[in-house]
Amino acid sequence: MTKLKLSGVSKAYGATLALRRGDLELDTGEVHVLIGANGSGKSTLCKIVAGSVRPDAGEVLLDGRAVTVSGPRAAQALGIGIFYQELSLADHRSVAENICLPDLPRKNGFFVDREALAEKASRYIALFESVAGAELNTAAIVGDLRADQRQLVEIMKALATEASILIFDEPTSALDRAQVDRFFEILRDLKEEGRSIVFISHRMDEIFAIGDRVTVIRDGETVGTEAIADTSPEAVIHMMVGKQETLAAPQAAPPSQEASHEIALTVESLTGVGFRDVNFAVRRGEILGLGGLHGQGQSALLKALFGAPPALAGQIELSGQPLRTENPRAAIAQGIAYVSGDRGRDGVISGRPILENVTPIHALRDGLVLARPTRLSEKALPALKALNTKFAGLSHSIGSLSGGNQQKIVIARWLIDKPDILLLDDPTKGIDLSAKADLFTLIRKLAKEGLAILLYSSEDAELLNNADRILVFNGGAVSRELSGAERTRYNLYHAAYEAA
Amino acid sequence: EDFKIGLSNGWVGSEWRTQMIEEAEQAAAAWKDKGVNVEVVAQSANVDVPGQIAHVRNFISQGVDAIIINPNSPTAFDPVFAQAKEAGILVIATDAEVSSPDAIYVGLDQKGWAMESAKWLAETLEGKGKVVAINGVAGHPANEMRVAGYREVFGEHDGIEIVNEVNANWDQAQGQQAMQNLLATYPDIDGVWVQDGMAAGAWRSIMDADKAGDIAATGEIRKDFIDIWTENDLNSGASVNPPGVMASALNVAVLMLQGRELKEPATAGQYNNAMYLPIPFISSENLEEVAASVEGKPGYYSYTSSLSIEDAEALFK
Amino acid sequence: MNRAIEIAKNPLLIALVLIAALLFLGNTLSPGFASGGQILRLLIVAALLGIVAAGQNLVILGGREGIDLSVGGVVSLSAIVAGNVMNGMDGGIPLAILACVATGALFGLFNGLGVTLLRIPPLVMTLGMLGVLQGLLVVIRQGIPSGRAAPALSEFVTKPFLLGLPGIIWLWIGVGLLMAFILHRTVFGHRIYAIGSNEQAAFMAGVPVRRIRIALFMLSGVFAAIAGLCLLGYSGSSFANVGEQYMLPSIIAVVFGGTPLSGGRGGYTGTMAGAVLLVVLQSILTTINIDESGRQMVFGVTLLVLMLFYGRGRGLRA
Amino acid sequence: MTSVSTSTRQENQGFRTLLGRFPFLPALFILVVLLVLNGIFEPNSLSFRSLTGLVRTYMALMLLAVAQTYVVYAAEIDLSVGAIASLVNVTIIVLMQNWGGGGLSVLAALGVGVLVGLACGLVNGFVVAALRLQAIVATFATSIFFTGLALVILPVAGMPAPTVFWRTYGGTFFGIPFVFYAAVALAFLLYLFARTRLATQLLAVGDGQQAAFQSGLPVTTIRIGGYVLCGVFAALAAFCITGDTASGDPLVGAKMTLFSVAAVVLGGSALSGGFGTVAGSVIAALIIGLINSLVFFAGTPSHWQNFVQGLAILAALMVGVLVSRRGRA
Ligand SMILES: Nc1ncnc2c1ncn2[C@@H]1O[C@H](COP(=O)(O)OP(=O)(O)OP(=O)(O)O)[C@@H](O)[C@H]1O
Ligand SMILES: Nc1ncnc2c1ncn2[C@@H]1O[C@H](COP(=O)(O)OP(=O)(O)OP(=O)(O)O)[C@@H](O)[C@H]1O
Ligand SMILES: [Mg+2]
Ligand SMILES: [Mg+2]
Repeated sequence: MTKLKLSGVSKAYGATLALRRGDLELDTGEVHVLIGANGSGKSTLCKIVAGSVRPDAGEVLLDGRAVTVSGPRAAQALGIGIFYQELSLADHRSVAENICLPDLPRKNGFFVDREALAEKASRYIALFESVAGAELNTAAIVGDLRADQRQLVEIMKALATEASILIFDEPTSALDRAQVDRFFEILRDLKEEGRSIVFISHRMDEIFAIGDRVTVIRDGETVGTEAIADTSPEAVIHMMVGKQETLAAPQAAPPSQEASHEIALTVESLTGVGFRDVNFAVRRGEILGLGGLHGQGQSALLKALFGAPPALAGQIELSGQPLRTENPRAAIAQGIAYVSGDRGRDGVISGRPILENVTPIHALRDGLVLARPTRLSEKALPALKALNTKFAGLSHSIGSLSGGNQQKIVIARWLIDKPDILLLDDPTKGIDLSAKADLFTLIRKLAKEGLAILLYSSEDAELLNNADRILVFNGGAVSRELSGAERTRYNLYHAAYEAA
Repeated sequence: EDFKIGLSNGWVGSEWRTQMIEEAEQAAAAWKDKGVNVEVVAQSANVDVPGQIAHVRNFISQGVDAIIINPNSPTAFDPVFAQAKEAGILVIATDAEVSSPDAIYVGLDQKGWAMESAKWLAETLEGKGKVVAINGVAGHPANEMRVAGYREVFGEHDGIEIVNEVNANWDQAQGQQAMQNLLATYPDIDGVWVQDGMAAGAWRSIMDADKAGDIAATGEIRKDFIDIWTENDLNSGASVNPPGVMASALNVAVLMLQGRELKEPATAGQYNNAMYLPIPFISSENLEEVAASVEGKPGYYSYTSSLSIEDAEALFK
Repeated sequence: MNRAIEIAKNPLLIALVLIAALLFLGNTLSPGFASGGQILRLLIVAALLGIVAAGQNLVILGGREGIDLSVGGVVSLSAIVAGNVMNGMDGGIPLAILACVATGALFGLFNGLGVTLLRIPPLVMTLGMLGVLQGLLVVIRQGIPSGRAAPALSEFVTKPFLLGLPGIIWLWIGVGLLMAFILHRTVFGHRIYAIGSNEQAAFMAGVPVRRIRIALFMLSGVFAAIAGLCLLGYSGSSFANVGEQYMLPSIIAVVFGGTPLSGGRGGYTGTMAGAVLLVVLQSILTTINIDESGRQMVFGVTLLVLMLFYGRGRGLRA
Repeated sequence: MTSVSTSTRQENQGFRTLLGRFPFLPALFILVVLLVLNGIFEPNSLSFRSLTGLVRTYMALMLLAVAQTYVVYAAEIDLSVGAIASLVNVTIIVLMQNWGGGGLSVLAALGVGVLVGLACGLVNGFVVAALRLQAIVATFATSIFFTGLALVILPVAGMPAPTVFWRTYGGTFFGIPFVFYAAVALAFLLYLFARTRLATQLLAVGDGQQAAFQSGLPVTTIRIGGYVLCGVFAALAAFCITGDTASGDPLVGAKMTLFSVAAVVLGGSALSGGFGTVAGSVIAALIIGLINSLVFFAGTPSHWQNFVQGLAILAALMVGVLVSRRGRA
């Protein structure tokens, strides 16, 4: 039975047509997966359903009746709850207040019913008891929590609406495997209860693990809907990329040990906030993978090598010379590059032209004082071209691009003046499949040109397919090194999950 | 004899105020020759009305014998002055009148001060012409009394028309800008009634517009302006509001603390508690004399006068 | 059509249209208001405000709730310092300029250090600094000789200098060109925008965030100090609190120029128009013959109405 | 080595939890230090009578700081609180005068005063939240407007308040000064407000408007609610000003606006919103008062007083910000 039906929904942000023709049929009691490349309009579609974005055209039918969702409150009244991709949490409020924020329990009209608040919140926290960590309790301040815990709170907040339609826009991007598993169990229970669920993820395995049907969106248009049972990952990818058959298939086995013997970076007993006593050496031309469950110190290590913030103890040597990275500027000056997956926070200089987003590293390394647009363009264009970046003009705001292209801009800024070491901190987070393929092709090419590359990825497949060696992190320390034929999913999980 | 006198000043935004405190401190020192030890404690800072009420409370805590205050409000101090009186403290306001029956006012009659210069302007214009006024802060009691003063005088002259009145908040630069705008809009004005430091600004605009010869305007009492006045032979006249008023009030206070009685009790003014001091006037006639008396002083120094101890004694029985 | 709306939303254009409209209105209400000489004199006043607003503009562009409430205090202090250094003599002008710039830079440095090293919110830091400066004005006026402007300085500000325009207007044009150059043609300018729109990303791209923010506060101090020097020339002598009237108007001029207080967007050309707009508006109000209470009410409402044309925040529902 | 670092971390944790629960502790500490210093320089300043005077005089600033805190909760600011206080002050003075000055007329005038504050808050809320103008500039504009209105109602400072009104405010009942009853009532009121949904919602909006909106909160209404609350507390502040000054003055509150902002910061609230306490603001208002008197009692020469006071307030602001941040960071 169709619970919710969208037909011909469209939305333009100024000149950007985010959604051309969004169609979706959501049945009662199903998990409906929405998939599409970055910027294809998934979040926009969800936000329209949830009332936080005003559609330009189109029709929304709820239980067969046409409805107008005039805002988030109206959506809640209609029984629609949502998990926002970028979260909707109040950092200084407690977990309990956040979970119940949409509808604070009231007492005597004006007051918050504290008991009811705590009671309601604990019910939802209990759902994730085994995987959430002890810090996540009703009184904890959300801003003090880890990223995955915050994401869990947002999930609880969505669940607490008790809505009959639940939309999850990339709810698993920061969760570890155990958390995802628990979340999927809950989703199955909800399905049993007859709730209708929209689920978005870029991880193919998750989609096939939880979905009943899948709808593919391409360039703001719904391409089609298939039952999961009747389709395959390849078929879905084909629907996503459409006619462009150029998608490079992931490498089954990466080229092993093409690296030279010249050591680029040595790290000895490096200790910092979040990691301790890390030792390794990377050669030029090598891609060293950092694996394990997320949050085990991989990101912190990469950031420390980049000086943001610097490590507390231990030695780093760059080509045999001791390296001091007090701050990113010092690191950059010594030829270190760092690409963060959190581009909204660490990468994109929002609201500024593409040119200004590509050139800051060049300006720093060349010690430029004047910013001559023509000269800077000459430097920027080849780098952007190498990444197949799509953009209308260098003077356009970076905000006019899709997420994947924004990320390419951020990467391109490191390619103008070649660095010696490239630190990749989950660089494909939220990037679509074709962009990912482009990126890894490029990374391999850079390695061949003599760069030493450190790659952390939250997706195991990415590591296994692209890294020459993998350091598995567990509890802030390296628990195992996998190289050559050892690089199997089994070994990776084994090292990652064993008690630290 | 030992007396402790508290001086309270709630605004330090002009040099006139600092000069006022300094002169009062000097006046206190002068009592030494008479064998009277007058210790002054001063509170002088930018405060709001509650902040200045706190000044008075602080003086009460310290147990001073008298408080001399240049008040930020005419009426706001009634309750706290009542408390001061209860504590046996003599309260004298200066520069701005207060409504409290528990205090007396020793200073100028602000309305009379404005009338003096308005009269000068009206006479200079021979009783006819278009006049504009540039005033201080709207709603400020001293300003409103002055406005009432010049309006009364100009009202007595049928030939004088007030074409516009603007507020420049006692700020010299704002006075200059206001005058500039007024000159653009009313090119044919004959006179300007303007108070205090704003007069220097207004005159600057008048001179910039090359109208110094055609316009008569009131002036002010700082040395900088006296110099310009002299150099350019301006058609100006200024009632003097001397910073020495607080010193005068201090001398009166000491005599009252000594238990002496005023010949004529302070009963003047709208609140029936005022004792008005004479208002000196500067015009072309005595300009040279005034200029000589401020010779060698800094530019912001105001021409001043105050009751000497002897002058003050003359007021007492 | 869309393009027409884009153009019509340009803050500079809005300001220019509004200025023209106000001048027309002013001239209708009181003939002579929009005469050439009067416009020139309004521009002098606007230049004083505009130069203060240049620094304010930079600090605001730098983001992190950048704002400088201490500009008024720096203007006053600088006028006094300049007056005492030159003491009415042309020969003292170069030294006075140096002293002013140093004063402005010093207090800007204090603000900048407080904001970056101690991470005090700019509003709080500069508000506190304003209190300190007001106190300092009283202290340094004790027993210093004088505060007369040198004749050459006064002429520079008030008398025609080149092509019938006073020097201060040329100075202002120079400030405008300098600001445009800094903001758009230097790496420093790009970095200002970068820290204004995403400080963390700028930091990760090697931008010396603190140094730049400190530099912005110092520039704000320097611009305020230069304005103080010019104000001394304008009014002929220095006096306490001359600068007080610039604190909030300098912020309004920036906002009217299309730079939102959130930073990272906007520029100085609009601010220049914003300064003129504000000065013209105030002048019209002075010349209309109504009670001060009426003037204030009209002024308040007009500011609100004008703000509707600018930087209205975006709706929450996209 | 590891154990050392964890134990210091735990201490830090303890300090943070303490500060998280009682963000006004640093302010309270400064307050106590100032009281002691005042007492050392002028023992009389700690007498019951002096302390009563202190509270009586700074009650208005306390209330204005509270008013400001509620808008700061939502990451907003109100530069018109002083003007609202002036407007309410002249309104109630004129009404009390016109209605004869009896007990009933006083109460009626106070009722109107609250409504005036509420209306001003609505205007601010409307221009900031509904018209989406930038708060600093928009409330500066409304403050000019409110001042104009106050000048229309009472063109010049001076009309006296009915005796019954200010005698009550300055009076003593059952041996306890009226202001202490008022302070207790205020404390209770603030306690109640802290438990309202509006308080939580304001803080949530301060943490992030977009997120709050997407969570389904009526953001515009909440922001207007903050300004209305602010207006009402500004009206209460005006009552205290009127009680302490016994007269009307259309400019009386003007200088208090920036002090109210300073008090909010000093009290440990974040101007960026989402975090803060009204208790801190109340304490901070007293701190400002005590700094002023300490500068005097310590014997600072008159022309240095403003400077020293400015420095002391700047220093206190820095301490307030630094300590409260350590509690949160
Ligand atoms: N608030 C906005 N203003 C302007 N453009 C926007 C806005 N939000 C989204 N867009 C644009 O709309 C398009 C669709 O964005 P949307 O977030 O819906 O994509 P998505 O499918 O969710 O992508 P992702 O997988 O990266 O989350 C993109 O080109 C994006 O740049
Ligand atoms: N470890 C870090 N991770 C992320 N952001 C940081 C980090 N350290 C500092 N920042 C951000 O960058 C800003 C400036 O930091 P920092 O002082 O290191 O800049 P800088 O470029 O070194 O400045 P300067 O040139 O004066 O040394 C900080 O205010 C903070 O917001
Ligand atoms: Mg999305
Ligand atoms: Mg540094």
